Amino acid sequence: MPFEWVQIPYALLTLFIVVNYGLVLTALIQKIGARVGRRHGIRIYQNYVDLLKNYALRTHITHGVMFYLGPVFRLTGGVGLLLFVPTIFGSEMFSNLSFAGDLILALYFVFFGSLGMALGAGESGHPYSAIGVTRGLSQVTAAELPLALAVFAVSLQYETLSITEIVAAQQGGVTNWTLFTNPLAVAAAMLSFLGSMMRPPFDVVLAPQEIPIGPPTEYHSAYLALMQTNRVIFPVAKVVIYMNLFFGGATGWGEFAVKVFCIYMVSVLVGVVFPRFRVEQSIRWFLVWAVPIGVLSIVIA
Amino acid sequence: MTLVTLAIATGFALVLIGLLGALTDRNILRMIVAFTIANTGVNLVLIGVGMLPGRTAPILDEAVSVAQAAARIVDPVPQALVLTAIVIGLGVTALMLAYALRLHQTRHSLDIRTFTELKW
Amino acid sequence: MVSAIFILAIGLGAAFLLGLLRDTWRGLAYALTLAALAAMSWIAGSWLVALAGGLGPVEIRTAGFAPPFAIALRMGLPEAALSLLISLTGLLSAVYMRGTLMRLGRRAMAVLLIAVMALVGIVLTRDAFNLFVFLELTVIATGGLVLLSADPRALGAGFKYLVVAQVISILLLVGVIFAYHATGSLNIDDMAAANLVTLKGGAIAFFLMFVAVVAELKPFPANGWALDIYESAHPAFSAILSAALSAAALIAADKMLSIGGPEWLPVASSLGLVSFLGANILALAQDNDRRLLGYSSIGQVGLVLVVLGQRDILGASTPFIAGGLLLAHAVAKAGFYWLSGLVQGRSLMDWTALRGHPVLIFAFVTFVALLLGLPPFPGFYAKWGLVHALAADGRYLVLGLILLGSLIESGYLMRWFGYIIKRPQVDLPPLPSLSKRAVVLTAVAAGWALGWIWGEISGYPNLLLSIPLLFALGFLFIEWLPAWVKNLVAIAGLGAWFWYTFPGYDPLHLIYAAIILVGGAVILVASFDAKGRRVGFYPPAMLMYAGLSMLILAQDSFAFFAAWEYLTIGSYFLILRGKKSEPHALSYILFSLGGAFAILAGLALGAQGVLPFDVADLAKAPARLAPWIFALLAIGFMTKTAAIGLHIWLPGAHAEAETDVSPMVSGILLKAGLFGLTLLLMIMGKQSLYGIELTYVMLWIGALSALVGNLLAAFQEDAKRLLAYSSIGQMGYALFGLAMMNHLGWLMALMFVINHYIYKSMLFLSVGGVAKRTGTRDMYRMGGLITLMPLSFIAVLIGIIAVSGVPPLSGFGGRWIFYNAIMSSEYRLPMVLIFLSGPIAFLYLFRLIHTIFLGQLKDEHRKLKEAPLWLILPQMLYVAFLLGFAVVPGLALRHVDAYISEFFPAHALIWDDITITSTFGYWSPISIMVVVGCIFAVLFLWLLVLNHRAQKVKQFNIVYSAERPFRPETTHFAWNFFAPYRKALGFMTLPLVTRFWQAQTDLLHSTAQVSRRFYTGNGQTYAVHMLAFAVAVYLIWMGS
Amino acid sequence: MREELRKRTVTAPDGQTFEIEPLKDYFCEAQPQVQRPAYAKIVEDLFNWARSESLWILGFGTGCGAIEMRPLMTPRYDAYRFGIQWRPTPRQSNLFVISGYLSVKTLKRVIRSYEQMQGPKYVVGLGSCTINGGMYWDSYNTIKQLADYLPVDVYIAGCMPRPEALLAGFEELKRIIRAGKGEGANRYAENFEWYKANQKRVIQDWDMPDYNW
Repeated sequence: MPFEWVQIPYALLTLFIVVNYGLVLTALIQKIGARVGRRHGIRIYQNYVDLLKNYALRTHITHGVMFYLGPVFRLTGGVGLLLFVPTIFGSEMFSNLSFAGDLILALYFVFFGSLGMALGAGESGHPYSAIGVTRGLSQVTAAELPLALAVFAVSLQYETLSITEIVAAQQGGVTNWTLFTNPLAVAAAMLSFLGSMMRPPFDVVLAPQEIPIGPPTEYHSAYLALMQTNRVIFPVAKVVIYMNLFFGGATGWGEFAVKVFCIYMVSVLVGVVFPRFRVEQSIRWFLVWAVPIGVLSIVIA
Repeated sequence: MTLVTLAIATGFALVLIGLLGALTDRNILRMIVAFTIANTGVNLVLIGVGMLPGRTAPILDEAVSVAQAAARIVDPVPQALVLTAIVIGLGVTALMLAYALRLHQTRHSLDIRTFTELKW
Repeated sequence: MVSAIFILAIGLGAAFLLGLLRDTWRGLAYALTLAALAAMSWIAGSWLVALAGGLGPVEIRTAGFAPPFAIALRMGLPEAALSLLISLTGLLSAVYMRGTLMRLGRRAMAVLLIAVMALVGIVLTRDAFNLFVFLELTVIATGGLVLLSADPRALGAGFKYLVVAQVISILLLVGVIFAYHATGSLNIDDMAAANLVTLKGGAIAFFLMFVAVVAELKPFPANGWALDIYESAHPAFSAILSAALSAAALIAADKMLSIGGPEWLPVASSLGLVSFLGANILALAQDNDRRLLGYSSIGQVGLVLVVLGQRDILGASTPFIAGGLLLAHAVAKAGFYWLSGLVQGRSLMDWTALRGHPVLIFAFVTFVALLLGLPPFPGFYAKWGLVHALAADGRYLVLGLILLGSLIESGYLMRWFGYIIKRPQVDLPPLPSLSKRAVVLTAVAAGWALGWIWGEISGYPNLLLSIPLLFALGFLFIEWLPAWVKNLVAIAGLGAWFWYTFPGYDPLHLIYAAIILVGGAVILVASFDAKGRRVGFYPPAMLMYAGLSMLILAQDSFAFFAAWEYLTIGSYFLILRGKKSEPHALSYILFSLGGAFAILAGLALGAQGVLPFDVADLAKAPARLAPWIFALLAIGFMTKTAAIGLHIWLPGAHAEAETDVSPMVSGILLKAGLFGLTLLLMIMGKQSLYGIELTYVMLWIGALSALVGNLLAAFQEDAKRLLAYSSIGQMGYALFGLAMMNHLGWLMALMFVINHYIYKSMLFLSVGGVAKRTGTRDMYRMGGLITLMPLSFIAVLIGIIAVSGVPPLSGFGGRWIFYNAIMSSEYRLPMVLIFLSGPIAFLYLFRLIHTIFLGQLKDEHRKLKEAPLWLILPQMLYVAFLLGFAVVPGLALRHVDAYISEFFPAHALIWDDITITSTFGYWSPISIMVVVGCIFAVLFLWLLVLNHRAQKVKQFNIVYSAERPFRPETTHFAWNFFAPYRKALGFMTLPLVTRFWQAQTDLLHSTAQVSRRFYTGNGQTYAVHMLAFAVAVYLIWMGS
Repeated sequence: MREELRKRTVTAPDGQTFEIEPLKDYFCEAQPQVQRPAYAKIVEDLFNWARSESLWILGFGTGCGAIEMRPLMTPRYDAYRFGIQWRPTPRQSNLFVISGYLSVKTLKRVIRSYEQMQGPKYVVGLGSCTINGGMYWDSYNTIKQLADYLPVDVYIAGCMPRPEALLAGFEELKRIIRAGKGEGANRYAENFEWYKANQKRVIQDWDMPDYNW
């Protein structure tokens, strides 16, 4: 796919849509969570207000260069992840910058933001930040494994690593979705999905009691605002990958919104019912329950 | 039993006695004596092996002329060997005795078990 | 030409003449002794020259009669060589013992002359009884010479020796007479011609003679008496005993075997093997230097006996092989004993006195190399020939035991060397005597000369004459120059060699050549940081580079293996230079030599006796053997890449090495193993053993290495150990890629080769620089160094991004190729481990950068400076290269890609202008870089606009639950960084492999400790051993 | 002063020795600056609205009144509806609720936490104790008037004030912020000496920098 300049405004448009969708979506999800606790929860536009407030803070501190750059890394990771993946199937406009690389690029770019963020948090010198990072990294090693296996199974199934081609192969009816053609891989991937969404039972990284919210403990104002922006983009970008790989992708923004919401809801539904795991428990959980399914999926594929 | 067999058997008996003595007696001097006994036994065996019954010693003199030598004398080689062996045995025995003397001078003991500071 | 009998006559005559001199004319007596010995040497030498020039062996008939009527002597090539060896050893020992001889007077000199004469007599005589006489003369002379020692314990030892000698002489004499009785001749050749062993009573007669002569070899275990002498005698006499007497006894044994015929060869082999193994094992438990050397002598003699016993397959090459081993042993052992006379203490640790005397250390190294059969010494050629003959004939057990014994031998010798270099130095300097040193150096010169001679007559290109080796050896002569001059020479040499050999490389070899030579030169830039002369650094370093550069040029198996040995030895000395590296260097050299032996065995199996053997001909190995060859070679190479199970040497060796050595041994040396594996897989392809595909096994090994290496790295507190463990993981990846046996797997492995060189060299340099400044390698003692050492931080940052494979740096390319590669692989299960180990890399990488550079700065580090310029400079080069390689990986890779297509045509990549396309996916490095760069820049500017006035705060200005930190140490979260991870997966880091190898060495050591009790020190017990040995040989013989 | 805050001599790895003064070397000594509204009025109004609708309370219960905060999170009162959330770190909070009596010992921690919050930031005094000491008016270790030590924006009277009262107080605070009068951080900076003098008068063991960044 050759590069044309017009792709840049298109990509920015995708970004704009996803940011807004994500802001509303996360608020909605929080409201749903509140409803489970019989509360009303935050207002649907609360995320906008918080973001604006954080951008509007008047004083800031910095602990050093990496501290300063951490949120930049973080958001670059989110935006990049979003833009390296085609959002809408069959749309030249919303295939974004996927000419730069395939599925593997997307999977590895996930770590870009985490790494930068971890470094920034590290330079703050706050022990809680480092503890949070070690917990996150520890958990992710086990949580990513089923996803890697599932992705391998799926790319073996479709004999391609190109996301567009994987989505193309799932067109023509719900039964063509990977969900139905390769349920084991999807099962493994969805278990992994739970681990990567920072929701219970896998959110010990942010455990407010022990280590006040972990890595971002020292972040505030615009730093925090950048990270909040990432908080709304990143899960959506991640869900987009799941959607493309396993749930037939999206051919329009409507389908996109619905599918992303539904997939996102999986982690919410699990999260509101289950209590939190400790790190070693979650590692064992992934290795014992999720990985075998993934292994089965690649053996069968 | 011929004389030869007897000589050889006696020789081996002496060797065994000598070795037994050398290996069981703790006294260095008695060990040396035992070895001379064994050496004597070996020499006897040597002689016995070279012995041809009814023949005379391999010395060419009036009694045995050069012409008759091949028929009259026993095999001269073992005899020569015995002579050499005796000389060498003497040398070794002398050396061992010298050692025994020095050992006794330095350690005031002739018990072989006392000289075990070098081991392992 | 002077008749050879004059050697004997001169010795005997001079001894008599000495008796006529006045006791006070000691100077004259000494001069006479030296003159006699010199004359004997000269005669032997002139014979040697003549015989080597093509003259046939000469029979000397004493008294003018042919045997059996008179004693016959023979002067052939082996006899001449050994006579020369014996008389020269005598001469040099006489020089060495000048003080002792002058003190004791002419009698001692006469005894020395008699001893040498008798030994030459043993060599020359062809008469069984004459042999007995010379042996007895040797015994008597030995009995006398033992008393030269100042050690009072020698007295007891001498007596024990005499006791046993009596037993031997009884056996021999009885044997001789019955042999004579059976054959009617005392001549050895006549006995052989008469087929003694087939005659009535002849077999038992031969048995007695054989046992007696073999007993003179001091075979294990009937040798307690000999060891006591070795331990207590004057070192110069021990030198004679070990070098000359062993040589004489061996040739006597050879004569016996010529009588015994092929039936007795297996017996000789078994006795030799038992001696070789047993003595070497027992040597492990020794702490007295001379006793250890004695054990080693016994082992070496056993080895030569094995060679004699293998005469049926060695045929005409027997003298070359046996001679190589024997002469190497004799020169080395004589040298060692002479050296031991310079050392004042008797424990192995007392040899630390040699430290600070580079010439003596060099002598020690030469002797060790001679003994171990390292190139370019004769033992190397000999072992090469021996192993090939054994392998060609299917004598695998003998082969295996010999290699095992050699490994054990290298174990205690290398351990000893480690003590000398690293243990606290004793306060007993070596004796200053010039003449003694001159004698030692003569032995050194003789060793190198033998190396040259054996190279000349080996039929191979002389190893000593290869340019890289000479270049490396040349550094020995410029050791007095300052380090920076030598460094310049070294860099220039590497560059010039690359320039010179450049046209000959194909793309694959070019990658390795560039890493070794250009990469090596870049790392050497860091060596400019060293001050002073840095004695002992450049010769081994350049030896390693010489080995590496010869390895990639090697065509035939001999050159390949010799190069492999060079790089192993060079790197060993290099690693040993580290402060606390002694145990690690030892385990490194042991694993490496073990691996090298596996390679040797594999090559020998492949060659099937056809020499010289082109490595590429391994492809034609017979199907029956091919998988075994493959397995042996693979194990050998995997030892170098530290695959799991064989990895325990690596962490210590790499971590304890010096700052600029770590990148050399990690970034470059590990590639030797990969190069070997690449060649192996390229030549031999897939092999199956018992239905199991070996490449599949390697796939699992690679995956396990990746997993365990990464996991262990995450749990290290020591920064350099962390990097070392990470190397194990990285090499696991590369092994995995190669073992996939498809196009992209190989491309990935080669990309790893490049990448690993760059980032591991860079990380080792930056971590080394930090360690240099902070004075520790424990990461939890560091922290917050980012502002003080920004350049080091940048290097580490770029390094960890590259290692982890996060876009946009070049590590991602490796991951991308990896995913494409596994898509076309038939195997899936091992991938699970690789998938798991990938993210674990993040654990140790984050730990590395966080605990060193981020977090809390410590009190004592507040005034640290950036790492030295010379360490930073290469790092910045690497950073630039990594960025460049990330944008245009095609520059290096597309040629390799095309080259690999020759072997694996399927799934080649398509290199469009900016996009790289595979069968499955695509990847555009430039686009990624640009996109990521733009997004990052925009967001950074946005943040700058908003937060440009941020207040810079200090390190304790953190929210701390309304309290504040007390000390940086208690605030820096670093120690036991991944505690929960240890809880979850710590069971996978149990040191099972270490325990396994520990158990092996413990077993050997306890065997040695238990069996040495067998030598009670009682002379009678030793005599009983002797008799029991005779009975055992009898039983072996009956059994065989 | 505590042991670890005193000057100490350390030896660097290269052998050189130097002195460390923890209060200077480990803590930023900069003084707080007055930060005036910098943008056009309409923008500032928008910002003020956002600030008022996004009150992030520091989760630091300083006295018994903290018990009255918890019901705010429950379905019965659900303060989240009004844009009120709790944050565990002062860096991200902009509202400090001093919940009831404030002992001198706690005051020290309160000051530190307050100064670590980023402006604009607000203080709400909860309960009578923060107004005049309440039942602890003659206690030896409890402060009497919170406003002497921190710039209080709103007091909520009562002992204890019920959650409804709290909500009402927050609404009042919102009104103040929207009106552009929630400038407590600037008042603190302007009258920094006065506040510090008051604080140091009651805190005998003052062992921290004047301003805790």
